[in-house]
Amino acid sequence: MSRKISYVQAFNEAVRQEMRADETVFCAGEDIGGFGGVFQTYAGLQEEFGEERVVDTPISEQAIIGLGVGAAATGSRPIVDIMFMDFICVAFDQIVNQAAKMKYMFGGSATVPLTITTGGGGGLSAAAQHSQSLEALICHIPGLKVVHPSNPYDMKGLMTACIREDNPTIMIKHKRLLGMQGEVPEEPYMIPLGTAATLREGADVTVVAWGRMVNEAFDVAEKLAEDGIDVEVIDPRTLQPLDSETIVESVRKTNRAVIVHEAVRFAGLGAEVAAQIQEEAFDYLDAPVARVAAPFSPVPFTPALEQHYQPSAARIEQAIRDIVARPGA
Amino acid sequence: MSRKISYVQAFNEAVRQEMRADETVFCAGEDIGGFGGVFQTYAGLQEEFGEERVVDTPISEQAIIGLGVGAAATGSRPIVDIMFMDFICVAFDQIVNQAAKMKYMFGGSATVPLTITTGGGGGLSAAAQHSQSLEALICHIPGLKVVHPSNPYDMKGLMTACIREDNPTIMIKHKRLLGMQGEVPEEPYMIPLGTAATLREGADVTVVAWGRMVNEAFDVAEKLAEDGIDVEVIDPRTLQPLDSETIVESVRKTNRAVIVHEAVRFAGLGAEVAAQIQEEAFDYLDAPVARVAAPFSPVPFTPALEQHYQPSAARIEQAIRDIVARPGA
Amino acid sequence: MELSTDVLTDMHRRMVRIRLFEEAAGKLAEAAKLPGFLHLYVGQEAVASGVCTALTDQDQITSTHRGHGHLVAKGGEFKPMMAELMGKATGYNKGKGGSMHISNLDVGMLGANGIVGAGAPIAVGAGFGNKLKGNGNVAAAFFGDGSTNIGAFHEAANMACALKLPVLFICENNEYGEFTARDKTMAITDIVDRAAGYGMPGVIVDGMDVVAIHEATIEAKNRAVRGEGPSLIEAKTYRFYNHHGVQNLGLKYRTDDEVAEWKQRDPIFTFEDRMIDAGTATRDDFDGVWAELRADIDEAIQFAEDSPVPDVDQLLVDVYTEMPAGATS
Amino acid sequence: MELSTDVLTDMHRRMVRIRLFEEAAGKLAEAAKLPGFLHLYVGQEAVASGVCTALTDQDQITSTHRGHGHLVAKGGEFKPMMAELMGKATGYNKGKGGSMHISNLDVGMLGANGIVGAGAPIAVGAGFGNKLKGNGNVAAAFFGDGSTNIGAFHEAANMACALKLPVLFICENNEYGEFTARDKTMAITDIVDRAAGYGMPGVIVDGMDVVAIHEATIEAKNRAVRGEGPSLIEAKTYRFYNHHGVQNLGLKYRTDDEVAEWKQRDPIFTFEDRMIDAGTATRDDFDGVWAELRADIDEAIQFAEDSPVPDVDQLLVDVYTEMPAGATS
Ligand SMILES: Cc1ncc(C[n+]2csc(CCOP(=O)(O)OP(=O)(O)O)c2C)c(N)n1
Ligand SMILES: Cc1ncc(C[n+]2csc(CCOP(=O)(O)OP(=O)(O)O)c2C)c(N)n1
Ligand SMILES: [Mg+2]
Ligand SMILES: [Mg+2]
Repeated sequence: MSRKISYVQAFNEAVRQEMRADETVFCAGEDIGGFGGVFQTYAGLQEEFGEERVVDTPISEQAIIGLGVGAAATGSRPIVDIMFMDFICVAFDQIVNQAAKMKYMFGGSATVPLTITTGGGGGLSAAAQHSQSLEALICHIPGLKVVHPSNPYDMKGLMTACIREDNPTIMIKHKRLLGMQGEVPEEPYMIPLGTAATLREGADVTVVAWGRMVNEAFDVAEKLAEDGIDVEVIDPRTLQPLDSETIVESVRKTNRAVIVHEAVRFAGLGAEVAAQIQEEAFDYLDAPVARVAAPFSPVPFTPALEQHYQPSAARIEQAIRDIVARPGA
Repeated sequence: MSRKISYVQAFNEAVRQEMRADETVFCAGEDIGGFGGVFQTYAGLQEEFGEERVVDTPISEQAIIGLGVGAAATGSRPIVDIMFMDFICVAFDQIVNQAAKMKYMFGGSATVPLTITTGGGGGLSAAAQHSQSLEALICHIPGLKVVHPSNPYDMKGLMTACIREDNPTIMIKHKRLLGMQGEVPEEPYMIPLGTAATLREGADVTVVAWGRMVNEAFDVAEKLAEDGIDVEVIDPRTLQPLDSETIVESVRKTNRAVIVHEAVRFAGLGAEVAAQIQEEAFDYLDAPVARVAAPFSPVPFTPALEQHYQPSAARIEQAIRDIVARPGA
Repeated sequence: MELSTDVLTDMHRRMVRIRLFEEAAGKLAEAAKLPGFLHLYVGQEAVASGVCTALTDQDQITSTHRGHGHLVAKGGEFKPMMAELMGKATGYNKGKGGSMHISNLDVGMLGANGIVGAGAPIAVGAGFGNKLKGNGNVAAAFFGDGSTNIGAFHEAANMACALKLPVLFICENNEYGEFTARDKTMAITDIVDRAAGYGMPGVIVDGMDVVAIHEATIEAKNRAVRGEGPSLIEAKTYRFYNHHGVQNLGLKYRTDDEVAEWKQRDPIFTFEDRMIDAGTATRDDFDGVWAELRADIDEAIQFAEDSPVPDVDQLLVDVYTEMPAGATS
Repeated sequence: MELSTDVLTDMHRRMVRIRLFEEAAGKLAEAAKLPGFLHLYVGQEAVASGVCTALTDQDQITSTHRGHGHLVAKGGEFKPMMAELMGKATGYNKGKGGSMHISNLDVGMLGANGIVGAGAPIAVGAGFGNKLKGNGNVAAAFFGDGSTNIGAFHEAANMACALKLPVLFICENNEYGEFTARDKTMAITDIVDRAAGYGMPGVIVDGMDVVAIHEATIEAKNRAVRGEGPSLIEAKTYRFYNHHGVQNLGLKYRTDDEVAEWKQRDPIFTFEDRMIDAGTATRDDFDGVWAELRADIDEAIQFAEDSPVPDVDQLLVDVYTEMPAGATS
């Protein structure tokens, strides 16, 4: 396989192939039809599948999710788009209290094969309401599955898995990875939800990162290798359910861990990963599990501040060096 | 002081006294006026302060929070009620993207002295949409402060502090503590936000619990004392900002910690507490930080299941025993 | 429209089934045999019955916190309903949903809902699915007067109209939301005034007249099936018992006179009188129906009481189609 | 109504100020000198200017993503606005808000808003505060046609009517939401059809006619001040540039003819022609205004370019009135 396509194209191809294969799949969201979506993730789909299956909706996030829930529970397989991840807050009840809980509340009799897609992450000077990484919120809600691909290959495989999944899933596209190129097979394939990828094996410290931070962490790891620091890099890919086993196994080997995410540190998903690591690998740990994340503030608009807000390669590197340098237990 | 009143009365008294003292304070919410609120937390206030200051609103949670945000930013000091904590999801954008961020986004020029009150917690067979403990979600959002009193005394002091606070606060009343009696001074007083209470000193293990779980944990601690296990019990009272110092200091002394909360364990606030403890007290820890919390499911309706869903005294006791019994490092 | 005796008998039977179920549930609640909240439908029987006699099993409905009546009218059976209210394993929702989430997808009942207004977007989704599949089915959303003040209702109504979906909006205007009168929460008298804002026809019907409701539903359904989009039906009705539970608790939010006046217009008794006057049925016929159904209810109560509660091993079943390994923590 | 020359001159000046600010911002964006998103108000100047000339500094407005025009019209100054767009420390929001959150409470402008519809509930809050204080001020919410499809708008409109608040709802119907035409997202042509559903008067005005807008606003304001509640004004208008940025990017969502037709009705040029025809002003007068304000704009750009970006130590300032110790992690 040598074909390279972008993260957006990988998303688009997954949707297109599943729509071709399964006529119960449809898409709905703001500006996704005629315009192809503000990030062009849905480009060209209305041309192929028509207005009935690729639907421009009103600006009504609650009804967009409701559209998905009701259609999913009655035999369709909807993909609904919430333009920016920040806007899940507008539809939060439908996501948290309806989509996530319907199966359980109904004693199993409902099945909700719904995929919600949304654009997350910062770094575009899009300010406090268009830059958030809110994965911790949705990962706390039983009933949802959450994926966040860091590259085009994972994007296609995870998106395909989401569409075929019989439970509600949330696909977080990272806004700054949209143009990222990578090798992607033409035929459909799935990456099973809940399986992490170990991108780099290493002996000295385990770095767990997701979304755009995977790529930052990977580059830092390559650089540190030159200094003889051997970093294992794990991308969970699916944030809920989390592949804790792969993470814990790795830390049992390396005895040290650093977690990197773009979201605010306090009560971010990194806290859960750290808590689990110290629970499951306590006797193996030579240093506390460190977290590199955003500080406790809304996302600032000005690049002058946002660049300090987002975890940088420098901060990741420093955190890894600190943890590795710490005297072992 | 020997007057005993209930948790609800303590809440009510705080609101009443602040409304008497400050005419910019008003209350708004569903059924809080003529009816006094479904939990009677606002009972009698409309009689005293009139319909202008104790307002029955439409069933419009977004507009209820917006009412508070707009009024707060223009010089009033609103208290707005969201009947059940589960319903914050309906108004999540106004809480997360508006109230919490306004000051920061505006470069400091806005001040938002808004108090949001809501009823949290389970144990009433109120099922999946009326029983949640969602504190982790709001504690992840910079700009908000979050309190969750475990007894009438704290209720009055924290509620008074919330009303006088110049930043948006969320007061979580626990539905199963409403009738709890306790000694409460008649005069107004504040418990500074961000200060934990050490309810019981102990040498062997630190238990951090909040809401109703404080009382469960306390009883377990008393019981364990008979078996020679000396438990320190900390109630953070304010969940955001968290009094990490008190918690970490305690664990540096006891070398062991158990966190107890009613919310779902995965990505619950307990994860943050555990992550911080292992970061700040790593060299002191003789055992992993343990968490006792709800499992990964929506809250079931039937008491037959909900009783197993909620952390019980038995589970708390077992967790403490396990941690204490674990061989030290 | 000339209705056949079969249809009239069917309507009557559904109304009596609701009445008996609700009266029985009320008694059980007063005897503390039902956990959780209970919102009785007594007084509003004509609405659900008039609507549902115009629907098929394949048509869907969404419901509210006051949902038993809708489920009974849609074909729900007493035994699994009563068992559900008692939190038994034999309930429609296996005891996990209870009164506020009771559902049965086999008869197209997509659940009572604990969140005011949240059912409407889900009905839109079901309607969308119907349109996509071209199956000729319609989805009806039941909701109260108070719930038309919430955003989800608005988004659902607009989206259904914009996309011309086969959806019926059935407003049960009983003049109160909980303990607050309609005129405190909206500046209009008739909910139907909202229809024009979405571009759909709206009609007011006597909510105590099952025939009028049935006829309005048939018309709306025909319109929807013809592809002309949704309609709003406002049924002016009244609940005879309190917002939740049975007693008015001496609450002053409505006068005894008002309640008495509406009870004069009891939807079942007035219907029976009309049928007898018209010579369509005799008092004996009706007595037979009541007696037969009373026996059914007694049997259902017995069944529910004899049924087991769910085993604790059911706690984490049906959160997902299959519980992922990583998610059980 | 006979408007004084002062008011007419004022209106003109505000429109020209908006136009020049927006044209300058557009050019800077094309030169990649403005970070983030930019939504230009060009074409709609008459609306903000007609409304704001009817308001005082003490009256409040809430705005949208397309907010510069509202702030300029409300009295915002070029320098701190331009500096804000550039993310400078001298901006109204100290660089933390940017285009989508630009605000100035001193002139009663409660912020542009990145969340569609979210400003309306905040205006309701400001209106509530005004009523409580009895200060005779009104709060005006600006919003687009598309945003009337979102729940927050609905809740705000209903609540303002139910509570008879001094609020004005100003809909700028420019026929598109992003790249999707109004008729795809609603089944009505005139937004004003929604007013009756809330029980408020609604009026359509020519959104290219500043005088008509002004007069409608005066009437609505008088009504609000008399305590008779809110009004809805629908201004039929058009944006001359793209949804965001400047170019139409060859997008086909609206025809060149349509754009050209609306440009014929340029709100500033048609106003100037009318004034000249009426002998109220001369071409020279107007040329003078343009020249003067052009100089102001150039100065503002210079000021903004020369201004420093915020120091990194500002990152965590203004999250709260005072940063709590525990919250900085
Ligand atoms: C979002 C939300 N807000 C508030 C409530 C609490 N609540 C339950 S029923 C109800 C009143 C509903 O009134 P209406 O829609 O008229 O229905 P009715 O009870 O009269 O049948 C309220 C406020 C809720 N369940 N959900
Ligand atoms: C809740 C939410 N959904 C979607 C968006 C993305 N968005 C920004 S502007 C816009 C269109 C708004 O249309 P309209 O209200 O007509 O205002 P206009 O842009 O025409 O001035 C959309 C969909 C958003 N910012 N917030
Ligand atoms: Mg009602
Ligand atoms: Mg528009």
